[in-house]
Amino acid sequence: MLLLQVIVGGLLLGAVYALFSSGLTLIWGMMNFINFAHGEFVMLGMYVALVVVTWIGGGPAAFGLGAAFALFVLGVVVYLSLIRHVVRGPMLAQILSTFGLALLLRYSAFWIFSANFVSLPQTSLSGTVNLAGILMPVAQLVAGVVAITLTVALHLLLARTALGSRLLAVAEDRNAAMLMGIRPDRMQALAWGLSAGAAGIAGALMAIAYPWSPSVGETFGLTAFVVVALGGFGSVPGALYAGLIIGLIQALSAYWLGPVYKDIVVYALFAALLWLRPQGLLGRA
Amino acid sequence: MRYGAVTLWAALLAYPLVLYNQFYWDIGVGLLLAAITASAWNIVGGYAGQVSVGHAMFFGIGAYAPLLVYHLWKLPPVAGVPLAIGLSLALAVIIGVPTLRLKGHYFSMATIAIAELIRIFVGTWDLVGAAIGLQGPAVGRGWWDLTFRSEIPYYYIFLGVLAVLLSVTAVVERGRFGYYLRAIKAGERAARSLGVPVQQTKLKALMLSAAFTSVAGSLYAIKTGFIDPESGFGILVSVQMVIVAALGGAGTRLGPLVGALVLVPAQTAINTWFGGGGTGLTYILYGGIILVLARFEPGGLHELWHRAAPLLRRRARAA
Amino acid sequence: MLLEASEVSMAFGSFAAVSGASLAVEEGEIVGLIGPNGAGKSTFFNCLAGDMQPTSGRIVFAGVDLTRTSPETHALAGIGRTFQVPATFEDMTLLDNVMVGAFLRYPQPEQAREHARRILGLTGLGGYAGQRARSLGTPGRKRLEIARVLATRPRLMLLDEALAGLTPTELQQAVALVREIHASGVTLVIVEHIMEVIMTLTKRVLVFNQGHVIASGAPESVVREEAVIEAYIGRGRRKRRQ
Amino acid sequence: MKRTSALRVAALAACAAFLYSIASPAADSVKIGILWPLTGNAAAAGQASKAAAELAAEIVNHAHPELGDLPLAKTAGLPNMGGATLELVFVDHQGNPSLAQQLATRLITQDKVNVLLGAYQSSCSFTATAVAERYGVPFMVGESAALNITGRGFRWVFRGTPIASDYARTYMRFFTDMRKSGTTIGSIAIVNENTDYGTSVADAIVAEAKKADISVAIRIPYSASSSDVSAQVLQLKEKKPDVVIFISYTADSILYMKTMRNLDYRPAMVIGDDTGFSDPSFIPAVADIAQGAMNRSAWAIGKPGSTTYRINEMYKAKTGRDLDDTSARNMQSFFALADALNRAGSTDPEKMRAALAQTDLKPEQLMMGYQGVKFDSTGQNVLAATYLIQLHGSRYELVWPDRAATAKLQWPMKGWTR
Repeated sequence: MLLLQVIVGGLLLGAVYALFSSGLTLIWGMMNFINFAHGEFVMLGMYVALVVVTWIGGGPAAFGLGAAFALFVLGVVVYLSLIRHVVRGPMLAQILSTFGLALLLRYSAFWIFSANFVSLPQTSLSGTVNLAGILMPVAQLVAGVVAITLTVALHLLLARTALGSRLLAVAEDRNAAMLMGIRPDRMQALAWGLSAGAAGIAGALMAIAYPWSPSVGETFGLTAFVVVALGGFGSVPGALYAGLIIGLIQALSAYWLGPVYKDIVVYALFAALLWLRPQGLLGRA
Repeated sequence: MRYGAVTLWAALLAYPLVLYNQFYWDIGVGLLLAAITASAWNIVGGYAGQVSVGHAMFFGIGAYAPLLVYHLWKLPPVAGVPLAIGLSLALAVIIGVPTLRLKGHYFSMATIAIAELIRIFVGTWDLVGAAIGLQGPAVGRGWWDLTFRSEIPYYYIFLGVLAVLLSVTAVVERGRFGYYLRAIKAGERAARSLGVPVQQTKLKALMLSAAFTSVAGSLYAIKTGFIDPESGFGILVSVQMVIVAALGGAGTRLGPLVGALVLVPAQTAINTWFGGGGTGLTYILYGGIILVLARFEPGGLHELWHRAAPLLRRRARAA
Repeated sequence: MLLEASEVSMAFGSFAAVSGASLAVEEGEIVGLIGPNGAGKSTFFNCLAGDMQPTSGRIVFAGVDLTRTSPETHALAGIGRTFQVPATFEDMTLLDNVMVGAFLRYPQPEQAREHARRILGLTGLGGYAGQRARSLGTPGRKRLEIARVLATRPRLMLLDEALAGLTPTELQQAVALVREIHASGVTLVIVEHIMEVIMTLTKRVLVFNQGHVIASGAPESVVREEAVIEAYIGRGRRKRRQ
Repeated sequence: MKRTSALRVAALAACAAFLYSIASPAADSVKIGILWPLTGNAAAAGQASKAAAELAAEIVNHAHPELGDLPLAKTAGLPNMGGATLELVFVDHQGNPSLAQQLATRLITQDKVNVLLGAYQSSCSFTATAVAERYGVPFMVGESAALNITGRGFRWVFRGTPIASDYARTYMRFFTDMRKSGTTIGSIAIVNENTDYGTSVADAIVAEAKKADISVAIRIPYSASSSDVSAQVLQLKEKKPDVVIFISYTADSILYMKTMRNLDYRPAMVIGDDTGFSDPSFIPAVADIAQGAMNRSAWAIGKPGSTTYRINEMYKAKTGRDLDDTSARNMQSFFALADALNRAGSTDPEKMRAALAQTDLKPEQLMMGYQGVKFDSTGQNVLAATYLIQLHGSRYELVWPDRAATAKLQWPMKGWTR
């Protein structure tokens, strides 16, 4: 019985991991570029939610969209001002660029919001639901469900829509796409916007259930890497399955081995993955 | 270049006597340690272009071994240095063989994951003091404990190690090994077609880099007399190495030293002016520097100097 | 017999890029590999260079079996190769580029540098030794690549479209250089599209189409063969969809 | 090329010299160097303690007769040293041990401080106290819990605050009192964050529990930055201990209370080992669902008109928040240090050390719940003790020991209203 509770909790959290990891895998698949500041985007999503709730007093829908929009804009700005120039540079510049961005965002958050842990004041989503003996906090339930739907929506956007095909065209072959009248810079800026937006919403959803501080970005960043590596670089469905699996593994290893080991298990899985199947579950080699 | 290098070394030798004050000695020691660590990273990160962001794993081993031999068998910490080098070389081979197959981002990420894995594991391992960490002898039982009251002995020990490391880098740079490293960085496929044994060369570079990074860790532990998972294996330790080397000019002999000469005093100045005020400015500064560096001049100050030098000479000649 | 490649096949999953291609090269020959794009020339070429490990077949060079060995082993054995798109070391000087090749035979830096200078002189790049490879145009980069491979003192050189995209005058100089290299005793296998070059340089030609060797022999006779014309011009058959 | 490299070296030397022009030492008075984490993860605690130290210095430097016989409150400055005032020099070690060592050196050699106070994180206290020991400068450890900070045979290091074994003994005394009054305490569980603070306190509790033959059902270390704690709560639900002791920081403490309510788990009693449970944001976040949760604190605001109440008012005026236990313990160590400086009558290190060693403050001279301040040969305050307080409504009430209790202990805890 308790085991079922652990599994459900793990899957719900895994769904949120899937959402923000799908943003990372989109960029990765498209530009073979890793955004080391992706975890910080999630953290900023949480603070945007806090600002929306405290200043404008909006409900979950308001701060969810607020976080998504704010991070979308940030994603586009980051692409245009930094990534566009760095992506053609040497490997060291590519890695340093988003590392510098991560440090800058994290410690600016320290400066603006101070280092204390904060949590969203009681929203309409507090309280728990008892589904056949399994106690599910409403906040985590909503977060998980919304996360899954958004991830699927992102996948459908890429796979089914014209815009999606243009994004994938640029991913496949930037020059070829240009020949067909697609403007790669605009597509990649859009991709960065979507990626950061997904991270923003995921942050807002997590903020409902969990307290946070500026330093949580680092753990989310590493978790996103693991999910994307397992799910396959560039595969959004892969990120969804992998997110759920990682959430589950974390919950189970915390329950059986003890909470200290849940990170060790995840990072060990990640290291093994990179050696055995660098392209991950569903990704392209 | 000869004339410039000689004056630089003379300045470093005279530094503690010129700025005769404990505080500046400590900055000097911190500066040399940052230079050693960054130069060690530079061998594999700069020359071979394998950007490891997990070198703290070697630094940590280097730092833990001396304090462990003291903690367990009451040996002088310096006795742990050979053990640290051996362990670091072993780790370099164990993780090097699989990860060096990976390219670019994959390699960086694998190194981050492994360093985090070790940090968390060490944090739960009681033999090495788990989360509390290990302490060295606060008051030395003899000169061999290397616990000096003043910083000057540390300064010259560190300077000696830096000199050895930079001369090894010079030998590497001029020899076949150095050319092969730069070829790998410029294009692995082309290098292999010319007979460069890429995997073995990268592994040799990683082992050499791991050994010296481990020595840097040992120097830190012997001077500070304390180590815990965060200050030994933390990600900021790895990040600092990369920044210092990249700022000065990754893949150049004196790049890391120049990077340390600029970054460490700047960091201390910030800590002093704003430290008391309680703002995390130091890391905002770090983030800003890397961003600008990556965006405008990945080659670092070394590249900037190469570009500026001709202009200066022309302006000097014109004046 | 310097090089003997027998029944070499290379399949990417279900797609057979090269199937059952064989080539025997005597010391001192110049052999041409021709055929339309996507016919498997480059794949076969990469198998010879060790850049790709063939799924089946054998490659023996000077009596040594090199099948499925690394490019480094091939280079050490004496097979040098250039790339279709020049892969020069951009940030390194021309001299350093060639020295990387020289180091294969001359472990000591002084000897390697001296050998590299000689090769640069030979290939007409002596004057630019101190420049970074980045500053060269395509013809210069192709010439540098040839110099770099020459520095490894190969017995067999594989040239992958080393003469493509050159102006007429540059083409003449490049052909002269290839003749010189051949004269110095290096066996050559070249992949080319320019028929004029094939005609003037090679004694023997292999024609590839859809992964198979469909003809071989002297250039003049091969060009007239029915199958070869069909391969190039095609008889209305659409190119199989990728 | 020769001339430009000389140019390069000159340019570098110039820029380095500019950066080195750091502030010169200030006028002489008794200077106390204080090392705390003013940025980084523990910045909140550092800032709170900084405000507390500044307040304590104000109290000593100016006459405050209304503060009863708190040492040096009535007088202005240090009477035995001609009314010399205390001057504080704060440095921010950001939780970095090697930075703490460097800054401690700077305080001693550059700022010429007479005594040192600090370091909050045990790792920083280790390195900073080693420097003090080498230079022979008295160092008062205000907060760090790790046992062997004072166990290394140092002469110059003193610690006013209780350490892990004191807390553990307090809990065990409480449990034996409860058993005497008929409450059944079969087994306890310990949930501790896995850095030096959590580990050292948890180790001490396990050791003391063995002595007081109280069985430990389960011990669960976890990482404070983990976003989800349901696994830990479910393990507790399975083991069913009577009492759960949480040794956690702020966010995880709040998360535990919420998760316990979500998973409908309520043990007979929950005890928080200060830190997280004492953080000002704890009560507003969980007051409605953690009624009756206990906490340890040597600091109690006390009844209006009492010395502690007035101090809290002054602190609230300065920071807008109540004084928390961590900053209060730092403040008490500050007062003990100031008292010793005054008794030493001079800034000669050996005299200050001797005065510190002879410190013997009585409970009524203190603002804390210690039985006094008296240092043993290792420099540890042997009379340090702590009260146990319980959350009634939206305030902590002092419930144990009975002699100082201001409210009746509710056992078992109510938790959340059904």
